Amino acid sequence: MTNLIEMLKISKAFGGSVALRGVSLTLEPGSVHALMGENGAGKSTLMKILAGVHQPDSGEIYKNGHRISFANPRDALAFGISTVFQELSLLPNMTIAENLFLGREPVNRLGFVDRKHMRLHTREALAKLGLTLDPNMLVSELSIAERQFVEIAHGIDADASIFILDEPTAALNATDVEVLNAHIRRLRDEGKAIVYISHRMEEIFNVCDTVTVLKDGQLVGTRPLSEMTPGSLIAMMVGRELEDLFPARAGAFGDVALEIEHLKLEATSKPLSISVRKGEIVALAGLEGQGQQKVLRALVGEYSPFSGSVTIKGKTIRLPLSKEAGIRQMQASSVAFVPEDRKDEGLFLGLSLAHNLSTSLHSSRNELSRAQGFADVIASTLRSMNVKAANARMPVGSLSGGNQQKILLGRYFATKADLLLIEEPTRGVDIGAKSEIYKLLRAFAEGGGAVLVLSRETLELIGLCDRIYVIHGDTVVTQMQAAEATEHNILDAALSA
Amino acid sequence: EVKLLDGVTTPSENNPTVEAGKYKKDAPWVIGMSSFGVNANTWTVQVAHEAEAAAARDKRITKFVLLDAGFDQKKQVADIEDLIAQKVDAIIIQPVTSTSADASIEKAVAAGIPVVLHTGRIESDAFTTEIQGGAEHFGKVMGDFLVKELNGKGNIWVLRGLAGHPEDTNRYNGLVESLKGTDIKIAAEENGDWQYDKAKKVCETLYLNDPNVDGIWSSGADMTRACVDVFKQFGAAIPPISGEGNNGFFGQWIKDNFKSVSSEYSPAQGAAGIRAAVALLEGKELKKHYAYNPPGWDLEKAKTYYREDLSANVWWPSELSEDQLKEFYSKQ
Amino acid sequence: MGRGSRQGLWALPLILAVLMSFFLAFATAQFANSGNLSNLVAQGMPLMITAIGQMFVVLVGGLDLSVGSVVSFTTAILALDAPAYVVLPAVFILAGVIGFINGFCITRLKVHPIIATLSMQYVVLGITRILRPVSGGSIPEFVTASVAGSIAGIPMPVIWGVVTIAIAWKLLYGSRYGLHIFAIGGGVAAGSTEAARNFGIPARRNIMLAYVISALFAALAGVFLAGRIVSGDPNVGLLMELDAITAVAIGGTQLSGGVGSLQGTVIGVVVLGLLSNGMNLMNVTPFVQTAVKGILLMLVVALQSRKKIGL
Amino acid sequence: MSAFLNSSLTQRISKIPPSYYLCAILLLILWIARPQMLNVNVLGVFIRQVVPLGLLVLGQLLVMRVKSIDLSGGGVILLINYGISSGMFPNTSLGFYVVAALATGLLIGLFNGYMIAKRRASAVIVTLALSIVLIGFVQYLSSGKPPGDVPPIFTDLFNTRFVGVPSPVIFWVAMTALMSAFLGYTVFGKFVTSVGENMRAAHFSGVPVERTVILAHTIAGLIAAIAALVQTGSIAVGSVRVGLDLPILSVAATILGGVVFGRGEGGVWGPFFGVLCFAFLFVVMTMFGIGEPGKLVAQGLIILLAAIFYGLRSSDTQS
Ligand SMILES: Nc1ncnc2c1ncn2[C@@H]1O[C@H](COP(=O)(O)OP(=O)(O)OP(=O)(O)O)[C@@H](O)[C@H]1O
Ligand SMILES: Nc1ncnc2c1ncn2[C@@H]1O[C@H](COP(=O)(O)OP(=O)(O)OP(=O)(O)O)[C@@H](O)[C@H]1O
Ligand SMILES: [Mg+2]
Ligand SMILES: [Mg+2]
Repeated sequence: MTNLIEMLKISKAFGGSVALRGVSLTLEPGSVHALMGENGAGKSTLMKILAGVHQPDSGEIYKNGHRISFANPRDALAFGISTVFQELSLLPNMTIAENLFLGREPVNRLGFVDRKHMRLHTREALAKLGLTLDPNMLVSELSIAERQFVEIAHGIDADASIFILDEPTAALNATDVEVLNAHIRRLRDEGKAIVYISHRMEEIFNVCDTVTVLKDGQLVGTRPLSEMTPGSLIAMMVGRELEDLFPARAGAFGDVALEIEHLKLEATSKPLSISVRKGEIVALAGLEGQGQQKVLRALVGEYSPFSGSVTIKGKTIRLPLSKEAGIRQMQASSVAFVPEDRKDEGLFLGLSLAHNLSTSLHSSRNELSRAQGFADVIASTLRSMNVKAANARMPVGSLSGGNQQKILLGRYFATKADLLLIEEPTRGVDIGAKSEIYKLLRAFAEGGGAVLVLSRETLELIGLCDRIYVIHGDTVVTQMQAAEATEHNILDAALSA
Repeated sequence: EVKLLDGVTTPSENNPTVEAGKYKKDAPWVIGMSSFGVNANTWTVQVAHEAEAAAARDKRITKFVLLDAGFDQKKQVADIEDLIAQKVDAIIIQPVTSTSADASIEKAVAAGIPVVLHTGRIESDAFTTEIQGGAEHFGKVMGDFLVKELNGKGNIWVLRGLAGHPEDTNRYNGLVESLKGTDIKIAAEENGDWQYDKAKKVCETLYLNDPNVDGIWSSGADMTRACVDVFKQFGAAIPPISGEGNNGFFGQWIKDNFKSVSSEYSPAQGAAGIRAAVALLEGKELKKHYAYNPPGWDLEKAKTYYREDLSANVWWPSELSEDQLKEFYSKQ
Repeated sequence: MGRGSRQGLWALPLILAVLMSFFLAFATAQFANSGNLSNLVAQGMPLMITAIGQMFVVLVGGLDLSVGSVVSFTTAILALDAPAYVVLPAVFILAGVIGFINGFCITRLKVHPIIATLSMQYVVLGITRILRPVSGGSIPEFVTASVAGSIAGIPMPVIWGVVTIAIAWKLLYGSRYGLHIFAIGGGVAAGSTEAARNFGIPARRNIMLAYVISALFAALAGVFLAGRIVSGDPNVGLLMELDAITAVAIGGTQLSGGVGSLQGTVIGVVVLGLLSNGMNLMNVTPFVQTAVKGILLMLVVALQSRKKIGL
Repeated sequence: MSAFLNSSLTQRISKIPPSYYLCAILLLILWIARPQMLNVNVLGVFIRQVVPLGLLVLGQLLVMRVKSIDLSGGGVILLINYGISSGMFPNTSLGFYVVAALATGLLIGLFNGYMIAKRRASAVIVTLALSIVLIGFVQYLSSGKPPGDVPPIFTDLFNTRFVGVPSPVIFWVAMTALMSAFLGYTVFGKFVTSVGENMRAAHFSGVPVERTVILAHTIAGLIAAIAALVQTGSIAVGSVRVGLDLPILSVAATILGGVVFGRGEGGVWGPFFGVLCFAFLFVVMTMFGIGEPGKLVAQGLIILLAAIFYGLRSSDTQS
């Protein structure tokens, strides 16, 4: 059997920081190759080199023994390498169909873009992924999960022999992941080579054949997955066995910290009520787009519900809140909101870690007051979050995806809020860091804080939380103690509603 | 014989007659005027006021339409076309450039509307009659003054107006004319855009670069004031410098008593244009070309016009009534 | 909906243009007569052509401040003492070169569009003033004839307008290039040129082409203007770039890139044209015309409330 | 580690905005060609010429850092100049003029900010339109009463010197230092940086985005009013027209100084030197007797070359 692609002794440094040191990787047709490693291990960098985004400092890439190199993504694509990048990169002002065909639009004899063909094909491609979106919708109007799907559709729709999927499932829930896995298997069966990057252990074991582990930019090893167990894989990545992913739950809770009453998300939806007590971590679970996010965002004015009220530490506020002032109003009552979309809503990619970490501290103060350095807060956050970064002056955009997520969380932890509203606490975070974030959240609750969290990873919700509300059709259909919840009964509740 | 303005003469050569009665029309009349730029500077504002005042004085003119091209050729073409569309009885034009309005002037005349031109020549002769203060003459009056003061030799600075403006080029040509055959050299030549601030910048730079200068040819009053201020600021003697008929400059001239001449270029040309249009509509005989080449003013003449109680921005000579002068220009 | 929301807010200026037309038709006797209407087309044409070119650059998130100078430059070249078959191709070649240099400096040498095109504005204006210090010269017969008169009862300026719009329409909506223009602009507005390049779009080449298109359209406007003023003039295009940008923005095109439309740009030009023609016909004194223009502009943008804060 | 330090040093050097070395080169040319000119007295006079522009730039860079732009400076200057020179307010003191001018600037800036931040109108068009309205307003007023003389106190103040340096220059430097400190040491400065980088993210971290944009524009309006007072002092006479190119020049100087929409690598001093470049460029070209067309060509090429040099250097050190 010929090796489709060989990457030999690839090294790459950014400025002074080395991202890859002599990493080799062999991709075979008809197989799914998992690439694993902690945040900042160099997975994305390695794949960006294969995709023509970066040029290696040293090392070579061969296809069937012939040396190849790409000056830019277009060359790589033309060569048959299609990539779903980790950071969502669709163009917001273009429709789904246009995004799908960008760079390879069909034209008719007169040079006109064949929109009809694009539309039909797009509808098909989306249908294969189980989606019924209108191909003429602008991407800016899609939810983040829908965007991720379009991104995937774009990647796997290409006429390519090598597919790179860099954390494609970070914004997807379990059922969606299964749809994607079916596709990956189909591509594999067609003889394509697939690189699959994910921090979710179960996915790796579900679809992949081989795994390569990177650590600190160096190759740890490549093994067939049939020889591995989750435990041994984690040990290979982290260098030790991870005993407990989730910390122990709390026993007793304090007063009610957050009380949502008679919240009608839409004029026609059934009112819902939710309460969170001090010391408690409460989750909103459910299928994609059923209203969980609207509940959370209604609390900060980002979504305008039809009616309702919220009581925070005894103070009642009528909803909807103003979009402009909602966040600040909540901040003033020591409530922090962590948005899910770290690239667009979360981080200042071009600014330093220090700036990113300290913005919320600054924003609670008067404009004309003196700006503080917050050096100690920044240092302790970097330490407690275990951020892999050379120093606090480097731009956040140059961090790996997972480390970016840590910075985002760190910003809101630093505000000393006592109620956290979190969307996706561990999106794209490696398993070691996940465990640390869970511990931080639990410690926060134990210190008297309350947490309302939203996640697409059902296992995470079960393990992390105390209580779970299942949301369907813009209302709460049931609530359960996390200790008694299973993936099955949550899904059951969500579906049978 | 129609009297248009003091100092206006009729050149004898190549000067056809506009036959009597050709454009005769019964009153009331609507007269249109296309200005190259009403708000270009205080002089152009005054031209507009002089024209409006003259039109208001004649009760047979029921409507006077003043349009402003704002130094934009395209807009002037459009303005003239709009006036034709409104079927005005006569059009007065201050052309933005010597060619840009030609086509639309031809259109107006073809539509039977007489066209009076002033404060700017054009290359075509499609218009009906024109009153032109020779810009060359204006520049030459200033040039001759310098030649006389310097006894035909020395170094001068030249402060020009707006680059690319025909008025600037023609005034400059007048200077070149008077320098012919003398030993006067142009040591520096800069555009001050007829503006106080730009001219001041230029003069400061020139002075600091090389303060030795025997005379200054300045093509506008605000520039003269700026340059004189620069010399005063550096405590230097003010060399002979040319100026024009502006109240602010006159005040400075009288107070500091330096050597200067004032070229005359009356804003009342605005009124003269109205009088020419009226004469045509009355059916009087006019000449095609009227020249406005008055001699320069000396300090004594300036003193007779200078008005302490009025602001710097009145231009002399003016036909505005005492009331209007007070209304527009009274100090504080 | 689909493409609708990428086209910017052009419905409001359209309504405004219609209202203004009705108002003028009733309030003044001359507005609706054919003479005035064809004047209106001819008066607005140079601005329309330049604004359409400018729109391409704005859509990729740039700005072209050099178009006014290119217009003047074109009239100066046309007024050189040379036959039409020499000067006519020459103006387009030279404009192409100017656009190329703009685009090259911006995409390859990483110069900010405002700096690159402002510098170009100075350079081209300087060269124009050397070529033709004051207005004058004569324009080839062919050019003057092409803007005057009519063919089969259709006035020449109308034909110019239709042809220009058709070319722009084909470029923007009838080709891959047009789609890429929007894609690149969308990326730039969202913060990176790389976004479109990651899709394999030759972003920098396409941006460069937008500047070439802008310059070529400016040259076309210059040819039209030269035919109308029948001479070369170093100042004829002065400040035209600001009018062009204003027209583009009134038409709902966002200056941050990626959102806008051809019809919007044309409507923007119509609004500006109706404004100055209307005020002339209504005999609004020149001392308040400027203020009225400003207030109306302000009204248009105030009512076009967008999602984004900024340019 | 040392490699890292080295690279961060080269990176920092490559980020020096073009205005710094363009300024250095121009001074070098002056020093070679006219060494006698390089003294405080002479340079002070040259620098004083660009003080109004320099002040305007302080406001411009502020709004550009929140991804906006202010083209209304021309109108503000004209209106204030008219208000002072037309004699509309007889028998008033300097203090009255200053307060009235500042209030005017403040209101205009506030209006710009409101339209841009709250109404989400296009900044280019709003500020341009406002400038046109203001210019139109002055033209309307001047049809009833053309502008006249500026009270002599303005010119007198403008011409004062302090230890040999013209006071307007000292004032400008002080204002620049103040702005630099304001942006560097206050929470507002942090807000400006955040808003410029990513408005959504700023909003989600609790930065009052709209208020920041409004405040930036208000300050810019205030500064434009100050620029207007200085400009009025420098021309001593009323005017009905002011260069529309002043706001565009202020944008150019700001970019030359390393500040682009949303990013502020050049800080406040980069644009400061950008303005100095314009001053020295004019002096050098006048010195060499370059005519108006040549000046335009040279000015364009020099600015372009400086920007190209900068662009190439900073892209070398990337990736
Ligand atoms: N453009 C860049 N400039 C500077 N440093 C970079 C850049 N891109 C990546 N790095 C650095 O290279 C290292 C590897 O990053 P990479 O994105 O490959 O990690 P990763 O394995 O994909 O991590 P994650 O799982 O968090 O996505 C990190 O330390 C990161 O900071
Ligand atoms: N991220 C990058 N940073 C710097 N240079 C890059 C980058 N990506 C690609 N390049 C270089 O830029 C060149 C052109 O890139 P690209 O093809 O994306 O631009 P383009 O507009 O298509 O230009 P062309 O007309 O050359 O195709 C390539 O040769 C490549 O080496
Ligand atoms: Mg990664
Ligand atoms: Mg390429």
